[in-house]
Amino acid sequence: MLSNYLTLSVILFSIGIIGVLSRKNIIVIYMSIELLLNAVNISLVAISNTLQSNEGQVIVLMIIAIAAAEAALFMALFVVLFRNKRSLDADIFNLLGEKNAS
Amino acid sequence: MLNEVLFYILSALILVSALVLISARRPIDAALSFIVTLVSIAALFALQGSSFLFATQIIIYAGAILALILFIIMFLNIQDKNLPDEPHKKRDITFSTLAVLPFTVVLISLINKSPLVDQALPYDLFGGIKDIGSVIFNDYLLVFELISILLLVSLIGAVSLAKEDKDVK
Amino acid sequence: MFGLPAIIIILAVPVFTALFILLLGTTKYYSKKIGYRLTVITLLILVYLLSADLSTAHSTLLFKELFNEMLIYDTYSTLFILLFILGTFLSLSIGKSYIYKSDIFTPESFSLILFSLFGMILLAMTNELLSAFIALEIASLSVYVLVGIHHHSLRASEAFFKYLLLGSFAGSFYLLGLMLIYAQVGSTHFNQIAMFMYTHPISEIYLIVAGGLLLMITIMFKIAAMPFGAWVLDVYEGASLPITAFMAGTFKIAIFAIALRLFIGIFAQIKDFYDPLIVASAILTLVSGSLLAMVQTNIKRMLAASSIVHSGYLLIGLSSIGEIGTYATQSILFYLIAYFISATGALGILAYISNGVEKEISYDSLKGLGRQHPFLSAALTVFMLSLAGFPSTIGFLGKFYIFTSAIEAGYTLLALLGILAAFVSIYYYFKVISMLYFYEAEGEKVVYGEAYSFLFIMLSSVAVLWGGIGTGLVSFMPGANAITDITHLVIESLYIFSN
Amino acid sequence: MPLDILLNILLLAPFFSALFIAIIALAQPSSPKIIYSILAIFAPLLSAFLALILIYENYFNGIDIHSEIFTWLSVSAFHIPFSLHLDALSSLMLLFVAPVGFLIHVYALGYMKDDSSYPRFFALFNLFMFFMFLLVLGDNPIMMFLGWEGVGLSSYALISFYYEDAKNVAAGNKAFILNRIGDFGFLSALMLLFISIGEYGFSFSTIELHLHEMSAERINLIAALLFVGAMGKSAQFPLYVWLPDAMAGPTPVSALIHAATMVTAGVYMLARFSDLYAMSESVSLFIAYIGAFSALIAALMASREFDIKKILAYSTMSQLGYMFMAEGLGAYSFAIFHVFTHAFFKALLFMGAGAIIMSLHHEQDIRKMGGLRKSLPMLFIMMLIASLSISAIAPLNGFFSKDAIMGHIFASDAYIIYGIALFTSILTAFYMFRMLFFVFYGEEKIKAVAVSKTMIIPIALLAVGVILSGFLNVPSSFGGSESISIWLNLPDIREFLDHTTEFTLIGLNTFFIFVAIFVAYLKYGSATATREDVDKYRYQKIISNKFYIDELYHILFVKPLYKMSKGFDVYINHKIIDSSIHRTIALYYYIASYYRLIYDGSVRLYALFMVFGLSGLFIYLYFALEAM
Repeated sequence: MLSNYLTLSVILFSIGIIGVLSRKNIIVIYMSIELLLNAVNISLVAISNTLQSNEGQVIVLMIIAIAAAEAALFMALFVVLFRNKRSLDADIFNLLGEKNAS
Repeated sequence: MLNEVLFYILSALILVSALVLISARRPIDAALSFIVTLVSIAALFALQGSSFLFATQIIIYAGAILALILFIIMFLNIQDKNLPDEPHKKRDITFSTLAVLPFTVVLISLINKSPLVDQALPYDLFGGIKDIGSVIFNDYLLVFELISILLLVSLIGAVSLAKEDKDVK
Repeated sequence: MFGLPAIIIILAVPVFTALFILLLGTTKYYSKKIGYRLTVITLLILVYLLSADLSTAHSTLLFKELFNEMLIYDTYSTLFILLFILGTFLSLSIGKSYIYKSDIFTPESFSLILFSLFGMILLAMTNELLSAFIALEIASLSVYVLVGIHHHSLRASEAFFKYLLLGSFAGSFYLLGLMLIYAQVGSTHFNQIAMFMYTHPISEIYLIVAGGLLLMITIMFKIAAMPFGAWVLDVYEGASLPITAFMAGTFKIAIFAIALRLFIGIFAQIKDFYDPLIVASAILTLVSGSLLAMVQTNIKRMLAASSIVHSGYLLIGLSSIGEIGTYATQSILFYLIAYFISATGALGILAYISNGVEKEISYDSLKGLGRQHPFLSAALTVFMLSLAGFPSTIGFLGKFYIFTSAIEAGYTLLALLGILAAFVSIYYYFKVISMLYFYEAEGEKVVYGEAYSFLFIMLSSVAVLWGGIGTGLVSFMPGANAITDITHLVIESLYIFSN
Repeated sequence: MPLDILLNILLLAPFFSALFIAIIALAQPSSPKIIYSILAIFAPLLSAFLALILIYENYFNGIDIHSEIFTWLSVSAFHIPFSLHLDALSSLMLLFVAPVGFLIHVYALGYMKDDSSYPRFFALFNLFMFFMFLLVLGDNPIMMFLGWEGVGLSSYALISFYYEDAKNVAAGNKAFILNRIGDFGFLSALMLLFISIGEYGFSFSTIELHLHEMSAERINLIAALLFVGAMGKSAQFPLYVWLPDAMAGPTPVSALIHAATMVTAGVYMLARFSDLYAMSESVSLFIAYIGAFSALIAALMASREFDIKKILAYSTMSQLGYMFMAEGLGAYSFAIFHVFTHAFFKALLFMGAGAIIMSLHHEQDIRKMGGLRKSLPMLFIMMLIASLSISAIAPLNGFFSKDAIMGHIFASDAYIIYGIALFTSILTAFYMFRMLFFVFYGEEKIKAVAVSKTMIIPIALLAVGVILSGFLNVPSSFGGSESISIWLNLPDIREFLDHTTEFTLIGLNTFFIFVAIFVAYLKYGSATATREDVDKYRYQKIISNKFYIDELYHILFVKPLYKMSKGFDVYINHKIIDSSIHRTIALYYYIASYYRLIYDGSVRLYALFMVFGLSGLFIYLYFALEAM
């Protein structure tokens, strides 16, 4: 049933959000964001299947491409951050916050 | 019926591996469990008969993107000592779950209230490469073109960010 | 087919120039001067081609068959595209001084600016959810990279990190929303979604309501509405000044291009649902923006915080749309125009003063500037007055329209809060003015270069005043009333049934 | 070019001239003077030229020119256009404002040539011209008010022009504050007017159409409040005390704009609202009495004054009194005609006085002057012409306008007013010739320096104007056609005297005037005259001290106000308002200093806020949908 797929999507999406919120390691955060996109994909394919139209699958394809585009930037980000601070801890990058503003 | 059972097995796999992903200490472990998630999702696609997406998911996601992640992890040579200390990980996970819970619960209840609830999936074989291709090039040509520019932009961005500058002056 | 050749050129030229600069950048013939000039000339050509289409209300589906009715070219999009191009042009022109002196502007950055412009242009024209998202992503990704292009600077890379991470996070909500809407409607075209909602009772469109909410989250993230806009201060501070001006002035308008189309077009019927949320967000945004702006010592951060407050004003306008329709929309459009000139000008002056060096500009460093550089200080004063909403500047008219539309819509208390926020804003904007005029200079008089940048600073400050007095004395220089006329046409064009 | 464009140019030329002068002076303080001179002179020349063209069109072709420049304010029903309108009344005003303004500019080139604040002066001066045009040409009371305030502002700046001296700044403040009192009346009247009939539109013509919809009481109230405004601007009793002090400005150019141009704004305003005043007889009569009283006390004070500029200032006030008498008794076109003639001879007198002051090294006390008849013969002749004109000797212009007013007063059976007017007229001749004899007769005390040509030529041109301009409105008793009165077409009350009475009155008046001149000659001009004017009697002392009005004001208003303000300052301002503002700011800072902590730069925290927002939205959604 379609609702099962949608529910699975939502739960997976929530897990992704939890990953983004609770982890400090930027690579894990990134993978959690990928999880969000995959959660959306699951449902889109299911919907496309129920509607018997291929549009949903095309959207999935496009989302995969978007994920790839973001992936490229994230890879660059890892390189830049690691080169600067030898660490991928999200919490040590707080030079700009109010704490240091004045 | 078999489809239903398979769906539940795959869902369980997806969710468990996702949970492992977000709680693993070392990124390499997370990446490996992410592969499980992605492959399970691909299997879910296959279950619904969309053969092309099954292949794409395996090739691009599990293959390319994850390979990239692993490559980066290796390339940066992240040691255990470079990993952040996360003494409050369990607490953080609990609190974030509480923060997200309203969203999850409300959205699931809405889904179950909507008329989509009892639509069954036909589980036919559909979404072959030919069908998808014709939809892309008939209906989604604009999006397809835009995607190419998006990829170009991210390519330029990634290169200009990650390169060691010799010529920037 | 109205203005069709021009719009094809407008779609194609930025991409081709971007690619050309990129390729040229790999050869020895490239120099920063060439890259800059190519970009600016491209923008000028685009302005020339487009401006004629602003005089009538028109609406055409672009390449209806080929693109499956996904692109719509109407006066609405014309106005926004023109604003994007002008905004980019103004940011670059005022920032010329900075760009020439600093060494972070590679050929890639020019082409990324053009790509970002291209994304925004499509965003204003798109008529479908997925292409809107991709257009938004093109613009956003370019801006992410532009923020972090100075990748040896810790600040820039940290800003890039935060923006990219939170931006992708927010973007996934959009996709979830898209999925929910697609699940219910079976299509992602705006028209079909609107049609679906028109033909179905409210109980059957729960998922669309939820999906719309998720789309709204992404929009609110991008316009820095609280609680989704916490990134703004850090990212604006980390980016180099011309890019900050570009983000604050131009990119923010682009988000409104899609937001207004969504709220006037698709979600008009269920906007009552969203109104309390927008109001709540507006209140939160105004309050936290004001609080943050007041305690800043770094002027760039102060402007970033105050840009949150301006988003709050715009949200007030957005919440009024449901009740009184076109007047509120007009007031938002007017406010956007007012804000874009003032903010670009103010940040541009900072770029001009900082002289291409990444240094913090605190209040103290402006001391005595009024005596050393009377014209520059006068221009900065004008921008500050306009941002604070003082009469006889364009910012005053903008606020005036926003607040009156809120009062007409029945949000009197909200309008009062807005006025209160404007009152508080006098505190931090006038602090700048007082630094300019009431203190003795501490350092030597610095000679700033690039008369070209200076010229555009002066021109935009004159525009701010001219727009505020609002006059048609000289027929070829449109004032405030001309802007009002244009906004009228723009809204009219949204209701033209396009074939 | 279309006429409305010309009208716009006429209005804007001085504005842009002022703007450019200011910009150049700021950007390049060392620019050569000639640039300013060209800029300063070109705009009024253009305006004067255009004014003549437009007035020609209006007079001969009967074209009313309307120019809607832009919509100033438009909030739902509230619609105020920024538009200009040139009809007969404003044409007549333009006819002297523009050319006289231009001549003053030329004169000022000579007068200010050694001043270090040359550009500031001309920027302000051109700004003044702009606002004066706006006042005269505005199509609705709001625009008129804008010009009204604008002339007040620029004249304030001009009075305090030499701000190094605290006395001048005080004079400027005095003028500004007293004008504000008047403005308060004006503004209240406008608000009342707007509330009553504003929904039909607010141009003068629509107001006129809907006047009858208001109750008589309201019309009276509006008329009275408007007159309060006119009192302030036109220096009538009791709001006149600023005018003599305003002579502190750059001698005598700013004095001239106050006395010859700006102060007539009140008269013009009453004429603009003549339909309203025609409906309000009691207020009109009150105006006539105020005018008569002001004319009388001003003439009395002038006869005991020794500062040449102040004498002229009082005479202005006195002449304005005549205009208000005329308006109060319903002779609007005569009043406006007197404004017109007055501008010429008063401008001539002020320019002459300025030239004298200049040639005597800034000496203003007439007791220290004397015998200038020989060294400055040209100036003497011209001053004589102007003095004869202000004393209403035929056939100079002052005769025609003043005589028309006097005749009208007599014909309206207002004999008390007529008595005052006649007495004032005699006094006028006396004090004018007193001044003339002091300055030009007797022995030369200070050696006069020759006057520059740029100053003499405008004076000579004005003298021609004084001689000729009276013939524009020759009354019917002299075989004229009263063409100006017909052109203006104001709601005049026409009272006709038979010719014998009229000629008797004129003869009587003229006879007394000659007697007064003769007395003045005996006292101050003849070889045996003592030329001393000490206060022998008590009444003289009272007059010399200006009836102690200033002192009275000081005790009645200034002191209590000062004490009250001081009390406010200490108790309310410092103790309550200031400290509460400081406390609010401190509280705000306190809150902000904690609030900012949550923006500590951690990206996860920012993401958490977003998720809070997300969950909040969905909780709301749940309840909202439940409630459906």
